[in-house]
Amino acid sequence: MQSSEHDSSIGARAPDPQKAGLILDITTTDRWDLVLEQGFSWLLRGFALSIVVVLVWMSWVIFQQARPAIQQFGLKFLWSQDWDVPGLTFGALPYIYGTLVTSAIALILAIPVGIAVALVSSENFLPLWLRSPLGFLVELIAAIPSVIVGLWGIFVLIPFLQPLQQGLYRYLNWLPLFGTEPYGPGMLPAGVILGIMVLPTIAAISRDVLLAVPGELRSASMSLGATRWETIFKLLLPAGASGILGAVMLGLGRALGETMAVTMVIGNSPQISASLLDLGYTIPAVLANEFAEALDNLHIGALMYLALILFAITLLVNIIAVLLVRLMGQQGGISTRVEPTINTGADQPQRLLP
Amino acid sequence: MKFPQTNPPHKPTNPLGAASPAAPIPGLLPALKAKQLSFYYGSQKALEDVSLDIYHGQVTAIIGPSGCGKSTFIKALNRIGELEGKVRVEGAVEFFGQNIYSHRINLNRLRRQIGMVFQKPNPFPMSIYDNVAYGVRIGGRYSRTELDAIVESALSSAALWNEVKDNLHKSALGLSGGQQQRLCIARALAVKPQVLLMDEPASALDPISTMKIEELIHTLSQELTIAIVTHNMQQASRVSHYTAFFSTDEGRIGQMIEFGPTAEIFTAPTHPRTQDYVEGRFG
Amino acid sequence: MAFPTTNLQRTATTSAVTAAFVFGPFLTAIAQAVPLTGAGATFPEPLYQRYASEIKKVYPDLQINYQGIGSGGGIKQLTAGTVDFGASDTAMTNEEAAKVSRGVIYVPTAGGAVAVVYNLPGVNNLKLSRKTLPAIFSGQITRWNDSRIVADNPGVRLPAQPIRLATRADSSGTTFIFTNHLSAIDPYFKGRIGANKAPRWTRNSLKAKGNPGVAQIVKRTPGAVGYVESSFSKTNRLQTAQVQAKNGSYVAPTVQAANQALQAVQFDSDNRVDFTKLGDPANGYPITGLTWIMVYKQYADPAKADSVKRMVQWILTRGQALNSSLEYTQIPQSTANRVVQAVQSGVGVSTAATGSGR
Amino acid sequence: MTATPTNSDPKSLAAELLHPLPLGRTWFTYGMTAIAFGLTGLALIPLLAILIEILRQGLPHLTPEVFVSLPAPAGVTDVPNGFANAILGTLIMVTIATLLSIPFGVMTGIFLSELGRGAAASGPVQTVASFVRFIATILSGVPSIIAGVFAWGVIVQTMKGFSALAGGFALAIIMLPIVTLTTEEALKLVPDSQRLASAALGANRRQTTFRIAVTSALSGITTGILLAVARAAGETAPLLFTALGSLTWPDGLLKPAPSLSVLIFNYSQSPFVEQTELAWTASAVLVGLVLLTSILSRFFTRRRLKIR
Repeated sequence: MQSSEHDSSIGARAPDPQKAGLILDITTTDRWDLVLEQGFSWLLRGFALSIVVVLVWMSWVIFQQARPAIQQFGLKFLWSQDWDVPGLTFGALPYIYGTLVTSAIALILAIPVGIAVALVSSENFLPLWLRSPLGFLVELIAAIPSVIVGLWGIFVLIPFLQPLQQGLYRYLNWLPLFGTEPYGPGMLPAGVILGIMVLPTIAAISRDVLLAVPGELRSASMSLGATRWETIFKLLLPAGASGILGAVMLGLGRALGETMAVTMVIGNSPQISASLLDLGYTIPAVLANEFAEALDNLHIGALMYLALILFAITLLVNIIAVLLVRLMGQQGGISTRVEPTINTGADQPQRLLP
Repeated sequence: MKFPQTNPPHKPTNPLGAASPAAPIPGLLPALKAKQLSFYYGSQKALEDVSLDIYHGQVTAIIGPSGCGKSTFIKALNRIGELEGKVRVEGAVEFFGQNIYSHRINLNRLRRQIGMVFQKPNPFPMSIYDNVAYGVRIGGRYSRTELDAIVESALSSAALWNEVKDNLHKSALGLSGGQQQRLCIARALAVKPQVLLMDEPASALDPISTMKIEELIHTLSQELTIAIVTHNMQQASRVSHYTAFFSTDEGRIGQMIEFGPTAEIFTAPTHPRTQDYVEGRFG
Repeated sequence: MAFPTTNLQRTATTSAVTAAFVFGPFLTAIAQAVPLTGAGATFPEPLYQRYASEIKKVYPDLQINYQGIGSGGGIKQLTAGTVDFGASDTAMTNEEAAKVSRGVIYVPTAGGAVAVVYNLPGVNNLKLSRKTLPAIFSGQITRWNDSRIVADNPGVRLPAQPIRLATRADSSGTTFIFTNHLSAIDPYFKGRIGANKAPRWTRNSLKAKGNPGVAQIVKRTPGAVGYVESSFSKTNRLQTAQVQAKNGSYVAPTVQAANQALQAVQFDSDNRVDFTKLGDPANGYPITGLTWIMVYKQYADPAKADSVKRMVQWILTRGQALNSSLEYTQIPQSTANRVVQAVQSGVGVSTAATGSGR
Repeated sequence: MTATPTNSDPKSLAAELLHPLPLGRTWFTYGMTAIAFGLTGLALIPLLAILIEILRQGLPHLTPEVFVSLPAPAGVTDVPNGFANAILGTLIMVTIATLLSIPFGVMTGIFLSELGRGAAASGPVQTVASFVRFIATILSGVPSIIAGVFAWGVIVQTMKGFSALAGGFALAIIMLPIVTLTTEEALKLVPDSQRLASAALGANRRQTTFRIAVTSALSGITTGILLAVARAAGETAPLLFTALGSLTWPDGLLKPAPSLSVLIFNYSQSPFVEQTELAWTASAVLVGLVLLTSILSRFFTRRRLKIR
């Protein structure tokens, strides 16, 4: 198509198109253009498949590296408690235990706080100009690199928590949960740090879920005589339940994989103790500590095996989270804003809209 | 019920009065010719067996109650409907004799020949100038001066030039709704289409803007084939030369009920359902 | 498109400019000559960093990049060929060295004392006897007011706190030096734990990466006791215990005491030492060790081989003067000369040497 | 529930209106409000504490020289001390990661939005797209240390060396799903009517995609990229055994490279006071960079929303 098409102004159109020799060609296709268009389409597909390739490649590489340990220990690795580098005996249980326990503490702390933040920053407790900065502030936590949170954990949080831990031990040591004398570092501080770090994930997504509940529903509930909190408990939270559950799962995924901050405050002792005041170790922490200098293939393999376990656990958690959100969407629940919020795994929730 | 007929049809009206839908009107050349067109969204039939000519150089209005398939029909005329979902088409649409549903058709060329204006103004989030130049740039390389001329001519044709000539490089999103819609018309005109399809172009606008759009349609009809979907009967009677009345049957499938010169459709419809509709008894 | 009005193009241009801006200085840095990359023990890390900055004053083109990642890491990276030299607080075993196809030359650079540090507010100059210290680290003594510790420290009020062990999370030469000593003086410790870079402690311990990590834990955890290279105890102002030497006297980890202990050391012909002899020296501070760097015999790049020679030569001559200022012991003059000779003649160029060569 | 008025006597109606809710419901309302605000306050405390600590410890030593000097050797206090190399190293690795992840991420996002959704997608493409979307979401939840282990296996081990490239690769793996998913989200926000309008002007899919969809969504895509960059810049774990770290200038893509986060980790445990001080200063700089990027991305988002 050339500019000749424009040589006459609109006014100069002849009444009979055939006579005026108007170009009515709608069949010619530039071959090159067709190739480009097809190519573009296939190019996009190629790029899109790359992301699948990355995941498969990742699993394969880690599996390959873990192979010596898998062959040596098999599934026994999962429940063996021995971690003896010179003796080349490895077991994952203390690490799995530490990872799960600290994440559980994190969730127990972060769920109520996160939902409270979500409620305060989405319902009309506060004027609008205060509400969104509040949400923003909480999300800022997510933007702070975890190594800095760890630094703060060492210097500020542990000294702050120590009297509390002493108190728990002194008065509640008949409970196995608080049955050992606190060291300072340990599973409880690690859980607290993790709770702080997953809080933004849970708060932000829950807030979106709550905001997606139409305002009319609130008015309807209130007009039936329900108080604000009755509306929240009987209408909003049930309506958003699976979305909030999805948020919690994403938070869990993040807590499981968090490395630096935990390494810095957990004490790094591979043991299984019922006491939260005791030391612990997590899979990411042992990877960070031992990976760079693992010498023996079996040691590397064991670490890779641990990585594989962590990979599998987080994949599982994430798949459940995605499916929950999707399930909710199908049931016509309040889903609209959940999928856009991307779980970023270890560092911060990415949100497109403020 | 009489409507002021502002546009005297510039061709003799059909002497037969109530033509059967497919009957050609002598002396007029169909720019678009729908032949037994049926349209399906997925497995859902939306339009059944429509045969209708859109005459070259005329304004054809398509009216009917909501859900009667008039938008579906107009979107079948430049094959834009198939971008909106999985669709299936039976029958044919001929553009100056060429079946646009033939596999040989280059859709991009087709759509350049048959422009479209949508229900809601949808300017691109770029400057006014870039909006108008968009389609032109798609089609080939032009020098700055050529582009300037095309943009000015298109904006003038859309009666927008005087309002925006000092703000050509400001965002199109800053225009009022009516201006945005005229910009969309200018954008369509800039690529020199043979036919302009308008899907309720004024339904989202206030009365004054609507009036301006109608004036514009009137002016454009001197040079362009126009098909306009509207649910506003006064509007149809004001702007069009020919009118097609669509309605649904019991199965909620759209059909064309009647076609004829606008004056006749509104004053002496032959089909009782048309009569009911134009007299406001149903729809 | 005839003219760049779209955002897309603007963004592309901006990105290109930014990339150029970022990579500009970086490309100029590439133009610089032969850097040597080394990694390994954290024990001598402050010393090596000091070496690196001083050596550049003499040889401007000689850039040494040392990362303390732990002794195990140093050996691992050397074996993998990812570094130009490795560093470890235990010279490699013959078995480990056999895996390095390019050959290894051992270069002892410094020695140092491993200090036993603790955190007991108000209790200064803690003394730990040859019976007590291993018992603490093998988990037989778990409270600070244990009668055995009290017996070592007459007149000192010891709290009833539990003892918190602080050890290394990573594989470490410092740990080896420490456990080597404890194994030498206590058969129970030797049987249960033994001399190792990453032993299996029989009691739960707080673990942290590197000497700094352990120092940090001890500093922040009341009741903790751990071991760090002595310069870390000084700079962190940690409470440091006096330990009992073979002759029965209590000694603090000073450079002099460590030098005294190292005087008795016999270097092998390849400049390693028999650690069992180092475990319990007759004089001086008993928990003392040496640290080595290990260089390849063959480098692919002649410039690199040359740099390695110059580096070793400088460290074992002028570099040694820096050691005491940073609380490290010096390598005896005769040994140093022999090592320089060995490197000058032993390090060569081979095209077969691949790996980290650039 | 309150008792409903049983008769229409205006007096009792008024009394009913004036009668307060039962004590239990009133207290429940007050109590829950207090708890919610209390917990929200609790959530803000750590954030403020961290920020205050960083400012308190980091700012006093934030001199111009930290931006231009190399880290001083331990124990030497009379030479300029800084982390210019770490800033440069972080920039380089983030740039590598960005250059690697943008084409893949943005193109995948375009695929998901423009080919894999709605009308244009025929059955198989849509299935592929939802699968790819699923994988991207899952990938975004993979812990960063796993990305590090992967990069170690892929690059460090095969190329026999720690390198800026390996660090950048690890960061790219972290950025990829974020860029992908935010690109798709940004493209989804472009109204379909604009795509239709473009098609009605005869544009083909390439033209509509790049001239309309991507151009309109550009600020949203930029937001996604900036968020991904902010995330990557703060990562430590995957760099520990990929880029390793260095105390000198970055020296080629195939050599170990310094980074702010690794420097903070190393120096935070240093026995030397000036190094811990530097760790805090570097934290202040890193947090500043990351927050700036986050806030900048928000600014982009807000501006975009205003347009619409």
